[in-house]
Amino acid sequence: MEGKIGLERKIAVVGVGWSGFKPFTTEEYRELIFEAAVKAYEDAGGINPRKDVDGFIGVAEDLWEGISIADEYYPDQVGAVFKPENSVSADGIVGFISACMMIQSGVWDTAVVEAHSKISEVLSVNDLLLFALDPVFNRPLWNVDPKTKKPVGGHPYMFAGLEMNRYLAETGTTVEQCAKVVVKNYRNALKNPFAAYGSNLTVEDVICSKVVSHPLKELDASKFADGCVVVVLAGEEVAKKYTDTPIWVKGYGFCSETSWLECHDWGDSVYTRISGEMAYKMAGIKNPRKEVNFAEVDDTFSYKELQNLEALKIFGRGEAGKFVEENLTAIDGDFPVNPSGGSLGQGNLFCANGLQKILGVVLQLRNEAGKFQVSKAEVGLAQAWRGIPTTSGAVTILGR
Amino acid sequence: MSVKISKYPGVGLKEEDIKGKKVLTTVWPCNLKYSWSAGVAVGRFLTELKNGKIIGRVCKKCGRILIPPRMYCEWCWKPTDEWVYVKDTGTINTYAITHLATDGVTRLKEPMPIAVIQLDVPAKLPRFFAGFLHYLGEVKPEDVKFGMKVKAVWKPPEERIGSITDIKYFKPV
Amino acid sequence: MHFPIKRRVAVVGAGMTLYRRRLQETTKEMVFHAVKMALDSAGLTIKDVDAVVGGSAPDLFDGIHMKGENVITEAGGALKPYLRNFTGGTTGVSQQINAWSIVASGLADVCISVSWEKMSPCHPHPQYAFWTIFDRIIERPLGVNLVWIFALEMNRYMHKHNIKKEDIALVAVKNKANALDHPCAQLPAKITVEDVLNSPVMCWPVQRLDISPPSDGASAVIFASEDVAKKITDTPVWVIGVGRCEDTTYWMNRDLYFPYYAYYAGQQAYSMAHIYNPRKEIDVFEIYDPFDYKELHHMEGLRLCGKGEAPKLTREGVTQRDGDMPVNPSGGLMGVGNPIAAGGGMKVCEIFWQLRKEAGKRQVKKDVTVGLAHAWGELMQGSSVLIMKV
Amino acid sequence: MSLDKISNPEAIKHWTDVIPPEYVYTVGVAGERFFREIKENGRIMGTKCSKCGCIYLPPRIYCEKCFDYIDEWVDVGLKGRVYAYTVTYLDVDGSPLDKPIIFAIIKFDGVYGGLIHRLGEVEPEKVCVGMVVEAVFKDKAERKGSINDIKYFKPSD
Repeated sequence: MEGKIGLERKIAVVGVGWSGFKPFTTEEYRELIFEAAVKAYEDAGGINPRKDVDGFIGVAEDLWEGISIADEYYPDQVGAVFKPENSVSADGIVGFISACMMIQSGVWDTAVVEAHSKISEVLSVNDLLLFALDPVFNRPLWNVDPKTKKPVGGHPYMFAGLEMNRYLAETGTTVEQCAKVVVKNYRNALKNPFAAYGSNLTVEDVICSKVVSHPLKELDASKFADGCVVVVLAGEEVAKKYTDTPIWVKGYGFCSETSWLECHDWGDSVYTRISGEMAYKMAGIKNPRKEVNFAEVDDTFSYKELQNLEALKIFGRGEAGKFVEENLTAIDGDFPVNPSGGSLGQGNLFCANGLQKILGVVLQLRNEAGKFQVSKAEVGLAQAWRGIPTTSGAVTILGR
Repeated sequence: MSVKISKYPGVGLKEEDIKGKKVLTTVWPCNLKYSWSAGVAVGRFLTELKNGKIIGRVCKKCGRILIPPRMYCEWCWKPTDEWVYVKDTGTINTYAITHLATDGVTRLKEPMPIAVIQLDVPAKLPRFFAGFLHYLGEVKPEDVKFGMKVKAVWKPPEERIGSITDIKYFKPV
Repeated sequence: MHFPIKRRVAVVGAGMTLYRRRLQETTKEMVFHAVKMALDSAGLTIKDVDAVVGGSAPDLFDGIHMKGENVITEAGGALKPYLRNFTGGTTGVSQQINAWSIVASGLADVCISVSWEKMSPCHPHPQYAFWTIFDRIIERPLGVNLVWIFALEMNRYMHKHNIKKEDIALVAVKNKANALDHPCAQLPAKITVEDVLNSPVMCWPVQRLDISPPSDGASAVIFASEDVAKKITDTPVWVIGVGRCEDTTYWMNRDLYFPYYAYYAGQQAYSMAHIYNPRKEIDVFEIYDPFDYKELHHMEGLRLCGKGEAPKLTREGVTQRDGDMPVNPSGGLMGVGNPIAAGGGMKVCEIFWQLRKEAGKRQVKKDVTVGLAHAWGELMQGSSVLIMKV
Repeated sequence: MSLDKISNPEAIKHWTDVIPPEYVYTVGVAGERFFREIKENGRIMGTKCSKCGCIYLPPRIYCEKCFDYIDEWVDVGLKGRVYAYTVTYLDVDGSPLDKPIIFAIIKFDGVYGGLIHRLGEVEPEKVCVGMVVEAVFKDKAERKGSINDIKYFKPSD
């Protein structure tokens, strides 16, 4: 795509709002979204979505909601009735990018992106993960008990186990290094007032936790949370109207690797590498380690953080584990990673993971992160993955 | 179709080909379980249905009463302000007579009238009203008319569980 | 909507599979067929493609969770930016807005937009999946069926304007006859108004021949930037207007007789395309017709005629292929089949072929330069509109 | 935000329901031939692109690299190598399995893709990346034309 990427029109994040980030919330999910939207619009200088917003992007995946056509239930609570609106079934960052592209194509000036999770309502998350597999070549490896209609034959986290196994084998990373990621992110979460799972663990706690699918332990996997994030974006000319601290979108990229798990590169995060390259190119970044100050990357499984950091060329292949062990990625380290606590510390928000990462980056860049504020925050990176068993990811780079 | 394209791909099958196992298939009985939060608005709505009452939310700005209730007014985009009980009577805004069951193939033995009930609540904005979908009862399908006055027939209190089906149906008055 | 649109975007290729009640092909294979044909027709290879947009309606048809991820490679999206648009029935056209914006923003020069639906895996009937589009607590316990809400809407529409079923049936007769010339059509037929009125009642006033069938199928179009489009074809079809709008979720709180969502979506697209009188300035229409009355309903919403006047135009033959305002010359969903997202996709393909004068026996009589594709969906609440010009 | 919130635990209401449709999937044009070969001949077949020579497993009707149709079928043999493996101790619902299941991705020489399957006749500790394994089929009479017609892969030389 030589020479095709260009952010001719600068875009700023002018408002962020969130709600939930709890293992369980009593509100209906639309009430949760309304709450986050109120905060985001207030944050954007008290805009009125009925007047000031040109378009809305929703992010949802049907069966995480238990609704077919989740988009039906989208317009009311964000103020999108009779307004241009579109929905993507992708990660939150892809929704964010869709909104950027609508602004850059010239039809919208101000856009709102919303993503949420109400995973506590899904009583059969694991059945659903199996339901995402190819029905011909992969899914029949599991049997469904005709009486209980429950699938049996191994936890679907075995796909994370396979990926972790290959990643460790290819790079020589150790399970202790993966455990260190868990320890770090849970500790960071202790400093984050809206993180659901702050905790003081040790590497031994992680390594000695129950084996789900060797080499993956129970504590290597992030726990779930309900929550919603709403982001308000605006083109350069209007952004200043809404806020004194616009956070600029410097670059973005998204990529999908393959629809065949058999062909997936299990040791590497190829989709992250390509989305990262796209975003760096757009942002004019040659040396990410030096030019980006901190990152919120996908850590729904501990090894993913390391794998993604390497794919993003922040660390060399096989080096991320070592640097995590040396505390380089701690909040006060040279390159803080997931200072907010990440998905491990804040809870896995599924479709909303990407926007949660963006929220974390925006707070840092505005110096509003309080106890988990990193010392140098000029340029930050957010990256997310759609979770097992997918091979899709997205990256965005934000700066002051 | 373009005149430039002569052949369109695809192998059409008949149901017998699949049932008669002429082609290979895999099966998956999905049985996904959910427990959805009713939340603040609908939670209260269900509780009141159990009490034999219909409750709505008022938006003081546009003056509408929202039923089913919600905690936000989508039109003014602000939180709704208070709870209000309304009568269980209304008129038929539109109706239909269904011959099909939920699964889309089973035919009902007796055709059943259904309707959007416009509850007796003052309408403040044109084209918006308070009401919901429900069954009609104690009326022959051919006798149902637009604008017909109807009233809710409730299940006996001990059978109510806090569900939309605590109302058995609406009947003409 | 204040910023001038800088990059012009054209549609340069289209392709589709057969639309059938059951296809042997898996979702993946179907998608490949459509994308391959579209690329070939544009004279492009996969190496020219920068980004891919997929579009498909509920996961419960294909029976695959996150089904957008299931066709990445086949859609041509391997190792490329790929996203799935999903807005229910309007997906087939709303995904084109996504694809258009990918090119218009400058992120890509060539973007594939593929829509698909494989409804046949869902048992006992694809209709069953539609139960899950309803409100989880207030509607589903009533055992709602999709046909119910259409019957309610149709009845309200008929009541408000005093329209007879005979007039509405004319749409089914026209579209199924138009489909006789479509090589992919699932249910082309020569039928009469009496056939429609005598067909089994599903949910009065909706009868079997008022409804489009569930289908398997895929369709694809290719979007290209001005530079690329001018290089590869003499007749690029320019995208000049897009619009999308949604009404409130609470369909049971609205008067259903007039589709305001279609009105506003149309207005957005018209204003972008600088169209003031759509009836005069647009030559050919593909309007979403999953039920016959919906074509009439949407013609009114899109301002092609006054409220309640669409049946008259149909009776006078204005909407026939040789009429003054041809609507659904392809045969529409009533005739060609309704694989939800791919149904909308087919409409975009048809407008593309009509504007390129490649529609063969289906080519409308009048000279055409501007065409409109429309899709509608969700809880009778959303519309997307795409206007193209040759 | 509305100030009305749920403050009484007894007012928390949930609506529990299931999504019930059942699914019957055709195995597709390529799948039909692939599974019939397994069922009738006990062979694992891939498809080959005559242009670039790439062999696909599971087989497809197209080459993803040349983006064109392909229809040359080749026998990829029954032996492959373990590319990645995992030992799963829990079942889908999180309960412990009676016997751990070893899943592996098996790659075949010169083939793009592979198969995801179980390993058998081996202790979990003995499995390693790169190990040669061989497909073990069910008896012909029991085969139904599914990926499960292969019981598992076992270590081989």
